[in-house]
Parts: sequence; structure tokens; C-alpha cells
Amino acid sequence: MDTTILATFTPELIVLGAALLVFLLDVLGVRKLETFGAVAVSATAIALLAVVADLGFAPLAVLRTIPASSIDLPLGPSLYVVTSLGLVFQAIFLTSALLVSLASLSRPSDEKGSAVFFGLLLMATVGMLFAAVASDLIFLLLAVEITGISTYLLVGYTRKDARSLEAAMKFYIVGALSSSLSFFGASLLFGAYGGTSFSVLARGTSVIGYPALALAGYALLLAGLGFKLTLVPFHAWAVDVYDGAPDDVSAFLAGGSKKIGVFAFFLLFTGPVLLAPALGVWCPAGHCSTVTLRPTLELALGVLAVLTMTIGNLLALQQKEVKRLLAYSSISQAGYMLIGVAVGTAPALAGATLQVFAHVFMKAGAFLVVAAVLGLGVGPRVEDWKGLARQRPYLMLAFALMLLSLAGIPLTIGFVSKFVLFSAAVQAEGWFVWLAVAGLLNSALSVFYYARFLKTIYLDSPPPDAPAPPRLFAPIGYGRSAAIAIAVVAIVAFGIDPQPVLSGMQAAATHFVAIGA
Amino acid sequence: MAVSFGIVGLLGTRLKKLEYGGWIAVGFAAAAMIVGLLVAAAEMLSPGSYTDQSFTWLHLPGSPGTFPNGFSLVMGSLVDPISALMLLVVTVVGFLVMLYSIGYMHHDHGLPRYYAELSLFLAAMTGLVIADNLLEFFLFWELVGVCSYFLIGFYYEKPSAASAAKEAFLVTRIGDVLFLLGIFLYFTVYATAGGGAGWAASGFKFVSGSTPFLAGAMGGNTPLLTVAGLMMLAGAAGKSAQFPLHAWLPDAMEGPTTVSALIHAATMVAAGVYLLVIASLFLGFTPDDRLAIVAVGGFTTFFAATMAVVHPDIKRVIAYSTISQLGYMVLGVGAGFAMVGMYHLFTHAFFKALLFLAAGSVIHAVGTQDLFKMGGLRKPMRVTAIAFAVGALSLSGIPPFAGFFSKDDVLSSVYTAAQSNPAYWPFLILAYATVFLTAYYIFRAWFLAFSGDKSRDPTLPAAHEGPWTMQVPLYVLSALAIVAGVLPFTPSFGSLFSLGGATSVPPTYGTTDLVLSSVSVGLGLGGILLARALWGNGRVYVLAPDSALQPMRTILLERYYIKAGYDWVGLRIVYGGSRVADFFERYVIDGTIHGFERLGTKLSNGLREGQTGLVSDYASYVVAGVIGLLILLLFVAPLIIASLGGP
Amino acid sequence: MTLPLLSVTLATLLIGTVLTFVAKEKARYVALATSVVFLLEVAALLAAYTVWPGPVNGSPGYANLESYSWIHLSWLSINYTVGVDGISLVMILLTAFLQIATVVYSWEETKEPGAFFGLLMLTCLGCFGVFIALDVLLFFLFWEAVLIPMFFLIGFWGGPRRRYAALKFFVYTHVASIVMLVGLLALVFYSGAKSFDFSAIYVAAHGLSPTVQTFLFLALFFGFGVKFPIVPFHTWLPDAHVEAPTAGSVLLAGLLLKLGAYGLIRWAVEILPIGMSHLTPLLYVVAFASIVWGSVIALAQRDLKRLIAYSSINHMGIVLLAIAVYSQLGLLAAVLLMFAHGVVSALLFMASGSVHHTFGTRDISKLGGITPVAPILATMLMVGSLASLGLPALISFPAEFTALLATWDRLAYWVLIPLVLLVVTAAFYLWMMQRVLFGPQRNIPEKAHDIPWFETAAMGILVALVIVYGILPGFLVNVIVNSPVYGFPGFP
Amino acid sequence: MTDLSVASFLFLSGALLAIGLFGILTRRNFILLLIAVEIAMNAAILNFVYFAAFAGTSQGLSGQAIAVVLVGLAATEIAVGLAIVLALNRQRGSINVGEATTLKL
Repeated sequence: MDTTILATFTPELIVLGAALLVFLLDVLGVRKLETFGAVAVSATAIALLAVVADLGFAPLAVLRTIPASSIDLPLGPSLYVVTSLGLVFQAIFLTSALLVSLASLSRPSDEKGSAVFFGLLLMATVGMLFAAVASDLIFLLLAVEITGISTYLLVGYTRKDARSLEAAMKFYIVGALSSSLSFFGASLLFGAYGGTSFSVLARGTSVIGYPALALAGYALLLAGLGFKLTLVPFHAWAVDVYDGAPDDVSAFLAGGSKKIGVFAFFLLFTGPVLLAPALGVWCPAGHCSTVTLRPTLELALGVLAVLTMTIGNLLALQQKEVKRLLAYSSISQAGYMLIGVAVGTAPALAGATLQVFAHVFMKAGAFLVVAAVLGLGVGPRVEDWKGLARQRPYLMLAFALMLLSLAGIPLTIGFVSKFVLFSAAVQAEGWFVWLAVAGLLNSALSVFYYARFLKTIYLDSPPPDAPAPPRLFAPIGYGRSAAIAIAVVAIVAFGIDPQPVLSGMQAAATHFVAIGA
Repeated sequence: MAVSFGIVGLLGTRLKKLEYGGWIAVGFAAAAMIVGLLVAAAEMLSPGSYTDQSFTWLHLPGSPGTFPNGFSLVMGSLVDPISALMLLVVTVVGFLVMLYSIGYMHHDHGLPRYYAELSLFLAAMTGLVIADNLLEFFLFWELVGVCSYFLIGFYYEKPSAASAAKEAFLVTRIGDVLFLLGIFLYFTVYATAGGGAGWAASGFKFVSGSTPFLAGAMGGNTPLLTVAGLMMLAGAAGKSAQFPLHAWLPDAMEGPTTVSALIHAATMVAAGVYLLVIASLFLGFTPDDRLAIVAVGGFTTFFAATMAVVHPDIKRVIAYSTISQLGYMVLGVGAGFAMVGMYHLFTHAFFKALLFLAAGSVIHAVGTQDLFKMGGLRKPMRVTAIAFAVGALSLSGIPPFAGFFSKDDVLSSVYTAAQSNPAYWPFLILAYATVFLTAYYIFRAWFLAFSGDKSRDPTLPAAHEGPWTMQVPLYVLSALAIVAGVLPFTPSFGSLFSLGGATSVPPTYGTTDLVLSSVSVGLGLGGILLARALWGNGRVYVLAPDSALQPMRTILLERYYIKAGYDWVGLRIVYGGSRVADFFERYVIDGTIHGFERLGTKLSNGLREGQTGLVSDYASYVVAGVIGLLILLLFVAPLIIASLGGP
Repeated sequence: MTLPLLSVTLATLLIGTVLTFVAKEKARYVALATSVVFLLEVAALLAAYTVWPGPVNGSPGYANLESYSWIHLSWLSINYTVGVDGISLVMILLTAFLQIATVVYSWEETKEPGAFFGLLMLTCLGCFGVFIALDVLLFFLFWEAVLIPMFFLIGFWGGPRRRYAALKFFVYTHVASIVMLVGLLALVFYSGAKSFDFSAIYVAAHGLSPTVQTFLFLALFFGFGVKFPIVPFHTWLPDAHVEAPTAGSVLLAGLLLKLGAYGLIRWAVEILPIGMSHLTPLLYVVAFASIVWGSVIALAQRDLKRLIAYSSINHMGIVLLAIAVYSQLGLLAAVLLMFAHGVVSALLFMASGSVHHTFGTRDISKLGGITPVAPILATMLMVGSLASLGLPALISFPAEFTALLATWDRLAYWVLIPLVLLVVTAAFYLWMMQRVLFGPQRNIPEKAHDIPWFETAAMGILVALVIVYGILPGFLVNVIVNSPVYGFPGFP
Repeated sequence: MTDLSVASFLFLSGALLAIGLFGILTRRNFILLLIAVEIAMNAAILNFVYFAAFAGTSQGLSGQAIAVVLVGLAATEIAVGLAIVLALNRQRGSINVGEATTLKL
């Protein structure tokens, strides 16, 4: 039994071990950033291979640690369950961690606190990996907490920069608040159902005859986890944090850790509860009606999705600073993902998953490029980037591709993911069609600021009197170049032919939807 | 054959840049004339025969209403008696005018353009004449229209010329679109007729297989047929400057006199009448149509003549007389004797061209068109004076000049028709009154220009005859203006006055009814005498300022304010309306867009105000969100879902 | 067809576009070469089409059909499916001609030539793609690929108010294309066709209830209509035209407006005839509104480009009318008119562009008597205007004639509306010519001279087309009526 | 037991949560914020304990166990919070969050 547990948690253990190794090395007095980086990169890479193998990717069959027979089993009392969709998310999480640590290799090798950085990065990843196999609400929340706490520290790890400390502070306070909210919500559910296992939630037989209790619990969980997913109105922290945090950390937050929220939403609001029976009669304002969880939640999710998309884009419309612009855009992107959760059908989940997958490359990639450019001494404001395409054509080409993908321009993965997502919404019929319309209108809106940004980079010319940044033509380092290159290749390749990933996600989603049964 | 003429014209246009391009154009015109003569001769040798060659231009798919199985449009050439006759007129006058131009235009610049456009016109006109179906007819119809547009605007630096050209195009355009509708109606009529399907398939040709025209196939008095006829009339009215679409022709005199002679007297304006003539056969006008045609023709005849009475400009006088004479032709067709209209068209082409060319050589000599400056030109320009006189006599219908016979036929044909339909009487009277006016105004012009011993305006240059190229056409046309009237009496030539193989309709009514003839001749002579009394021997009859006729005179000079009315409608109503619409477009429809744009920017900045940077605020957003969610989930959502009829 | 001609052509354009972008100063040569090759390939396509046996009756089979699976899921299958029929071929021919003409016309573009010509190429590429795509996603992909470059063309090579114009153009057309996309998706999923393939949708759509068909058609009509543009969603057009660089206006009027009409025919009319039949009155109203509004407002314009823009609205209104009457004749007329208007409006916009940079203004009330100074330019403008007002023997006449005939056949005396408006159209063109070409010379700049060779060449090509297809439209007609839609059951 | 008592207990924990939230919204002193967060957290813990006693557990974790875990978690959070406080204090010599508003808009 133990061995199977260990086998099940191979990727988690690898990454955890790597984290501990990093801290150990630090204690042993190793100071070279490359060392820690190498550990992180290799660990995440190996774990990634393992996960992909578990997904049934034939060439890696030898690395397989979980037999197919024990994947996508119906929910039981245990704390964890391995679903193929969970594995897909694990792969996504690991990819983002891999990209970031790869890029971080290019930071000055004598940088202080690099061990802390990589260690915390790996710890956060561990949390995310655990969340992906959670089968119990508390287990899930604890995993989320692991990630949360690590990322609080990650944001402020330099302990010098005032901006990043301020960011860490805000992140921490809002984060702590949200976690207490989620736990309170969990406690209410515990009361309502007499348990926190998803199987219990799925069965939906309430111990205490208050549908209100369950509804309130879910409401609080929506809020608490919505913080992770930067849903409006729980988004305000994100902009400041992405702005203030060290650039590579922003990349990880936007591209990686935020996605944990998406899967948490999948677990809480789609799979298990999809088939949950009616909660019972609930009489708000003297008007009684039988409350069924899923439709009620759909409404709330839909509202949140539209709010998030629209306000996120509107906020970005007039934004003048690069990192904040990207932050706002990632808020709106979260809204798109939420459409998938609201619709809740297998195609929708597949679409949302693809969107998450795409977002890793688009957003993390974009932040990595920003980190590189800021490293060149270019200013943080959009107008500082005028005509940058002339000096750094390739870097800017990569950036342009990422922006186009974020804007959902055809032949990029961003387009495919949005397209699948919205098609799924339309295919689900009913009022979800309007979610698709809202999403499309928003993507139209978003194109404005992306286009304006591109125009600044490509067609404007820098003010003649402004002095050229000192290290304008300095190399950006192999690790970072590699990471960016991977992102670009992924964006274009999957943009042209998403079939390989998409079919896998489709299958996984189909199983996941049936998990509640 | 249409092709060959097309080539003629196009070659003419090709030769713009060459030196002596004029002579080349003349050469081609001569060739055209020879062909024309040959065709006519051939036609006379085998009376009533017709030859038709055509190819399918377009084969169109079906349309459920009228053409379920689709139909064809063809291009071809049809040579039958009447088209041969028309061909004759066009080519002969065309050649003479070309020749005349050599002398008349020699000191103008832009000659290549002139000859090119004139050749193109000749080509198009011949094409129109020998078109073997209505669509082709319409095609060339429009082409001659645009040629006239170019030639009226030949002196395009003159604003008046440019505007006259525009006006001509526009007014005829009104007729044309109605004509187009007429064509649709005609298609419908035929496609639904007995055996119409085959007809449609063969492209609605005037000639189908062995049957010449579908004469009377459409007989009867269906409303559709009536409307079709009226539309044809509208088209003809536009081209032939009949009331109320007449206003453009006088202004068209802005073009060179040669152009006026060829296009706006002899050929193009006659195309309208030609259309009515053939339409009277392939469509068969209903009684209502005929009455409408007669009304238009009769009224125009008189109406135009009155305006000619007072006008000081020699060319405009002739222009008004053209409108009036076209009225006679329309009258003849309307009366039910198409060939009579054709007959008058035939003679009129010659004597009106003659008049214009004579007037042209006067203008060429003295450099003005104002009759009241001329005078005493009889001595220096004997040839011209005689030529003009011949033309004038022919116009006034004095025997034995050509005009007498044809006009007399028109009158008597209307008289004949009036016997059966009293509604024709008023127009018959108008027609007779016009005979008197015609004689008066044309001889007023003659006396003003030629009588007396010196010109009234001493500043005018010493007059002289033009070169031989200008005189020859005068001789020829004078001769024709005399003999053209009697030519049709010869059986072979008369056979040209027949349509669709119907037996020749010898235009000989007038000769049988001496009373009518003598009345008209008497009126004509009366007019001449009055003109002589008032204007003879260089006299100028000045109307007393306080005379009761004064206001009438101004009305006539102002052309009954019809042109002014058109301009007013065009400017105030149409243009004004469009300005209003434009305003609406810019400020109402567009304004909303601006509104949205500003709204977006405002929203964006307003929302960003919320990013205060103070963490407590962020926390408060979270709390607010929680409360909102609780309300939503606990109260709003259940109610909504319940109202939607439960989960 | 063993050779995948369409894909080859697409590849040519793609490569050409990329090369043009990187070619910087030499861009124009690359662009020209690409366009020429493209034209040759189109000629080959036409040749292949003339020997094409034709579709099996009632089945939407298309020539040069190619289909490869692209994205395949349990609930949707997206293919790379391309094919042509007569309608798309005629449009493709137009694209090829306009591409060459545009490239030649802007031969001496100096501002960022690489990007400029690249964007021109990209626009044409997109249009070509739209015309060959037989798969919803592919279609939408190319549709967007047209939108973006045009946005940049207007926004960065345009006139003083270009930012606003570009924005407006973008908002209108993008919002419209979103509605269109939703409509198409709904069409796919509601009809139960799990495939985005045209023929699959065509077959499945028969199962839709009339109500659903009507709503879907309405969405599609709006989506495509804005591109037409239909009143009252037309105000983006004049601004876009006025501000766009000449080449931009040419492609805008010549091709982009046709995309709307083509899309409507291919994705709405052919698939949802029932839905259309329920909306015919609406279509008629909109069409008549566009016809009237277009030419009435044109009468009030002083800017040459605005005038032509509004006359475009009028002409596209006639196209819509011809589509709305829904008869074989009407469809033929619509396509013919699309082709004709494409060529003529391109010619007119080129001419007005030349007027602008030769005489420094496009304000009709300021211009006057340019004929002696620039006879060639004057001739071009005159031919364009005469063609546009429907003079026989010029390209528009056969189209308008058939369109009006089809209208007469369906709507009887309602045809008087377009007929009367023909007079108005003639009025403003004649007025414009009188003011601009004729009359005394007014503020002619000192160094004003006739247009350079490349502009002459570009317009010469179009003038040749105007005359050739005016005299011999038979070729186009035969190509069009050989389209599968003419074999569809129940197509009157 | 009756639902009434459920309501009363819920009222208690709810009040606790409210107090915590109120503190988070109104305090500017980081330390006080930490305390407020703790109070909010304890509301949840209290719930678990109470519900465990009331409803028992059908399967999975027991309420008491969860409560214990959460206490530990809360402690960790506080530790992290204090770390940030220290850094912040060293950095700008104040722990007033009202002064740390350089990142905005």
C-alpha cells in the first residue's frame, strides 16, 4: 500500500526532494545560482516526464509510475484521487515552473537569496502538484495554502527592494484573508454535509437541512479561491503584486500559481457537484424553491466570468506601464477560463484547460521577455519601448507573438484555445451562448491595447533626445533565451496544430465530468 | 455589319494624334456613306426584304416570374427597308458635316478629340439604326447620348458648355431609365406571349426566324402594354427633347454648330422618333398610348415654336424649331401613321442640317450668334443666304420644297385620325398654328441676318464665304432639301418607307386633300409676309416697353421658367434634402459612435481609480465581493432559477 | 485535379507576403513578382474550372476540392477544406487584378515600404483565403487576416484623422465578425453538424426549424452586412476611405466590401434559404435604404473620396437587392455587380488619390478644369465615373441591367426606386466631372503635371478591364452560372 | 439538538469572522492586521470543532483533526507574516500599511 502511495506521488516527491536539496545546499554554503537552478530545472523536467508518462504517452511508458487502471476511478473516501485531468494540470504546473527556473538561470550568478528563490519556487510547485490530486476539500485547501505561503515569501525573497516587499505585504494580507474565508466556507460545508471529501459533496445529502449552509459555504469558497484566480472583485492585489514582484516571480505567479485556482474550481464546481442532487427546499424572502447546487453556481460563475473579463479589459485599456498592462490582461484571461467552469461540459473543461495551457506560454513568456527587456535597462513604461523592434528584432518578435496570442489572433494557440472555449459555450446552448458573445466582445476589446502596444514597439520611433539604455544590446542569457524560445515554439506550433494536446484534454475532461458519479 | 461601322468609328478614334486626322475621319465617313448608299440601293432592288445576322451576347439564367428557363441577349445587325433609309440619312448627313467641319473647325484646338468623338458618334448611330433587338438598340442609344455629352462639352473651358453637357446627359438620362423599364416590360410582354418562350430564347429580336416583326402579336389593350408604350414614349421624349424633357436641347447649342447640325438636328434627336416608329410595330401602341403620344407631340410642336419667335440667338431659334419639328414627327406616329413621322424625319434631317450649316457659316463669318448684331449679309454671303432661304422655305412647308410634303402628310394624318377620335382635334389646331409660327420665326431670322445693307454692329468683321469644304455641303443639302420631298413617290425609294415587310405605305395623303394643303401653305406664306413686314430690309421691330406683349416676351425668353423650375427643384429640393441627410449622417449617426469611444476611456480611467494601492481597500473589495456572492447565491439565484421554472 | 492548385496558390501568396515583409526597400519588386505569379495561378484555376465536369446536382461539390483533417474532437471536427466555384473564382480573379494594380499604383511608396507592401499582400492573401475557404474556422481565420492589416494600413499610412478612422473601422467590422462567428458556431452546433465543413453544415442545416434558421440568418446577415456596408451600419466606410491611403481605399472598396457579400451568399443564402425567405422583406427594406441613402448623401459630398464611398454604399445596396430577390438571375447579377464595382471603385479611388497628390486637394468645390493639365488623369476619372453610372459597353452595365431585370421580375414597379436613383447617381458623377474636369482652371499648383507612369499603368489595367468585360461579359457569366448553387434543389 | 442551537453557534463563529474582517478593513498597523487575520481563521476552526461535535463525520477527516491542522497552519501563516513585517520594518522603518502605497493605478 505504501509503495503505491509513494508511486502515486512520484512527481510531488521529486520536486519536494529537490526543494529540500536546494535548502540543504544553501546551508552547506553553496552560493552559485547555477547550482540551485540546475537542481530546480532537472527536478521539474524529470517530474514533467513522469507525469507525461502517467498520462499514457507511449514513448515514456517505462517512466510510468501509476497504472492506467488506477486513474479516473470514481471518488472514494480517500484524500487523493488521480484523475487524468489532474495529471494534465500537473504537467501544466510543471511546465510553468520549468520555464521560470530555466529563465532564472540567466540571472547574475552571485545574486543573493537565489537558493531561497529556487527552493520556494519548488515548494510552491509541490503545493500545486498536490492540489491536482486532491479528493478532499481540506486537502485541497492545504495544498493551496502551501503554494500561497511559498509565493508570499517568493515575492519578497530579495528582502531589499521596497516595491517587492510592499507587494509581498499586500499579497500576504489579502491572501490570508482569503484563506480564512475559504476555510470558513469549508467549515460550513463540513457542517452541511458532515464531511469534506468530494465524494460526500457529490452525494449532496445534507446533514443539517439548511440549503443555506451549503450555499453560503460555496459562496465563501468562490471568494477565497477566486482570490487565487484573480476574479473581479478579488483581483485588486494581483496588479500591484505582479507589478512589484521580481520579474521572474511575476512570470511564475501569472503563468503558474494562479492556475491552481482554476483546477480548484474544476474540483469544487464541476466534476463532483455536477451530478449532485437537489439540496432541499430553500425559502429566501418567503419564496420557496427547491435548490439544486449546479444551476445556482452556474449563475454566480457566469456573473463572475463576465465581470472579470470586462473589468479586466477596461482596466487595461488605458494602462501605461508594461507589467501592469500584462497584469490586467491576465485578470481578463482568468475570466475566459471561468467561462469553461461555468459551462461545465466536457468540451468546455477541455477548452478551459487548453486556455490555461496556452496562458502558461503566453503570459509567463511575456513576463519573461519583460524581465529580459527591463534587464537591458529599458524603462517600465510602454512609451519607453518605442521602436524597440529595431534594436532587438528577435526578442520583440517573440513578444509580438505572445501579445497576438493573448489577443487571440488566428494561428496562435491563444486563438485556438479561445475558439474551442467559445465553441463549447455555444455548443452547450442555453444562456451560455451569451457567455460566448461576452467573451468574444471582450477579446475584441482587448485587441485595442495589444495593438497599441505593438504599434509602439514596431512603428513608433524613440524620441531622438532620449539616451539609449546602457546595456541595450547586451545578451539576455541562454537559459532565458531557451525559455522564451520554448514558449514561442509552443505558441506557434500548437496554434497551427493543437490536435495532440487538445485530444488528450478532451479525453481527460470527459472522464473528469463523470467523476462525480 | 454593325461591327464594320464600329471599326470605322474606332479607327477614327485611334487616329487622334495624327496630322490631318480630320481628313482621315472624313475618309472613313465617306466610306460609311458609300456603304450606306449601297445598302439602301440593295434594299430598293429587293423591296421589303430584310437580312439579319446576330450572335448571342449573353445567355442568362432563369428567374421564376417571367423567365423560368432563362433567356438570351443577342447582338446583331438587321437591315430592312426602314433601317436602310435611316442609315442613308445618317451616313449622308454625317459625311457632309464631317466635310464641313474641315473648314469650320480649322482654327479650333483639340481637333483630334473632335474628330474622334464625331467618328465614334457616327459608329454608334449606325449601330443604333441597324440594331436588331431592343437591348442592343438601348446600348447604342446610350452611346450616342454620351457622344453628344462629350461634343456639347467640346469647349469644356466654358462653364456654360460644361453645364449644358451635364444637363443634356441628365435630362436624357431621366428618359433613359424609364426606357429601360420599358424594355423590361417589353421583355415581359413577349416572354408571356404565345410562343414567347422561343422568342425569349432567341433574344427578343425584332425579327424571329422567318417572321419579320412580331407585329400585332401583342395586340389588344392590356395595361402592361399601355405602360410599356408610355415608357417608350418617355425614352423618346428624352432623346427627342419633347415636353417636358425638352429643356436640354437649346442649351446643347453650346457645342460646335457642326455638332448641332449632325447630332441635335438630323440624327440623334431623331432617334427618339425612330424608336417610336419601330415600337409602333414591334409593340403596337394601345389607343391610350397613341393619345398620349399625340398630346406630347402636338403640345411640344406649338410650345417650342412660340419660344423660337422671340429668341435673338440664331442657333437657338433653329434649335427650338428642331424641337417643334420633332413634335410634328411624334404627332405623325401618334396619329397612327408611323411612316408619316418617318417621312418628316427624312426630309427634316436634310433641311435642318442645311439650316444649321448655313447658320454655321454665318457664325463662322461674323463670329457672333446674335441676330440683332448681324444684317446685310446677303451680298457678301450669297451662297449661304440662298442655302438658308432654301432651308427656311422647306421648313415653312412651301411647295415644292421637301418640308411641304412631309409636314402636309403629318397634318393630314392627324386630321384623318381626328375623324375617329375627336380628342385629337386640339392638337391638330395647335399643329396648324405652328405652321404659321414656324414660317414667321425662321424668316425673321433670315431677314435679320441677311436683309438690309450693312450689319447693325459695326464692330463685326467683314463677312466672307467659307472655304469650299463648307460650301459643298451647302449645295448638296440644298439640293436634297428640295428633292427629298418627292423622292418617296418613286416606288423603289418609297419601298424604303415600310416596316416589317408590311406593304409600302406611300406617304401621299397631302396630295389628295387640297383644302388642308392650301390651308397650311397659306399659313406658311402668312408667316413669311409677317416676318417680312416686321423685319424686312434690315428693319428692326422693337416692342414698345409698355406694350402688353412685353411680359409675354419675357416669359418666352425665360422659356416659360421651366428651366428655372428644374434648377430650383434640383438645387433646393434634391440637393437641399441631401444636405440635410448628410448633416444627420455626420452628427446623429456618427455622434453616437464618438459617445461610446469617450465612454470607454472614462470607464477605464474611473475603474483604475479603484487601484488605490492601499491594501485595506483591496481587502474591502474582497469583503464586498463576499457579501455580494452571499446575496447572489442565497437570494437572487434561487429566485431567478425558480422563475425560470426550476432547474 | 491531382495538383493541389489552391494550396499551391495559397503557399505562393504566403511566401510572397513573408518575403515582402523582410525585403524592406526591395519590397515592391517582390510584391509585384508575387502578384504576377498569383495572376498566372488564377488563370490556371480558371482554365481548370472550364473543364470541370460540374457538381452533382444538389450537392455542394466544389472544384479543386482539398480537405485535410485539422482539429478532430468528439464534438467538433475542423478541417482544412478549400475549394472554388464560379462565384469564388470571379472574386479571386478580381483579387488578382486588384493586387497587381494596387502594387503598381503605390510603386513609389517610401514610408516603411516593407511593411506597407507586406500588409497589402496580406490583405489580398486574406481575401483569397476567404474566397476559397469551405470550413468555418478556416473562413473566419482568413476573415480576420484581412481585418488586421487593413487596420494598420489605415492607422499608419492614412490621413490626418487616421487613428479615429482605423478605430472606427476596427470596432464596426470586428464586432460584426464576432456576431458572424457566433452565428456560424450556432449554425454548426444547433444543426447538429459536428463538423465545420461547408457541405456537412449544408446538409445538416436542412434539419433546422424555420424559426432557428431565421434567427441564424439574421445574425449572419448582420455580421456580413456591416462589411457590405448596409445602412445604418455604414458610417465606418466613408471615414475609412477618406483617411486610408489610396492603396488602402482601393482594396477596401474593391475587395473588403465584396467579402461581406460573398460571405452572405456562401454561408447564409446557400445554407439557410428558408431563414432568408422569412426575412426577405427586411432585406428589401435594407437594400432600398442603402440604395437611396447612399446616393442621396453622395450628392452632398465635397470630398472626392467620400463621394465615391457613398456611391459604393449605393452600389452594394443594389448587390444586396439582387441577392435578396433570390433567383438565379439575381445571384448572377449580384456577383457580376460585385466584380464590376470592385474594378470601377478601385479605378475611381486611384484616380481620386492621384487628383489629391497632384492638385493638393480632394475638395470638389476647390478643384476645377484639370483636364488640360492632366489629360490622362482626367480620362481615367471620366471613364471611372461613366462606368460607375452604368454606361453601356462599360463593365457595370450588364451587371446593373441584370440586377434591375431580376428586381423587376420579383418586385415589379418597386424597381423604380433603383431606377430613379440611377438618375441621382448620374447627377452627382456628372456634377463632379463638371466641377473637377471642366470649366475654368481653379487653384492649379504651379508644378502640377500629369500622373507618373506607374499610376497610369495601374489605372490602365483597370480601364482595360472596364472596357473588355463591359463588351464581353459572357465569360464571367458562364463561369458564375456553372456554380454548384445553381444546381441546388429549390433554387429558383 | 435543535436547529436553533446550530443557528446560535453559527452566530458565534459568524461574529468572530465579522470581527476579524472588520479588523482587517480598519487597522493600518500590520501587527493588528495579523491578529485580525488570526481571529477570522479561528472562526473557521471553531466551526469545525462544533460541527464535528454536532454532526459527527460520515467519512474522511474528522472535524477535530481538521481543527488541529488548521491551528498549525494558522501558526505558519503568522510566522510568514511576521517575517514580512520584519523585512518591511527594516526597509522603511514603519509597519503602517497605509504608508506602503507606492504601487497603484
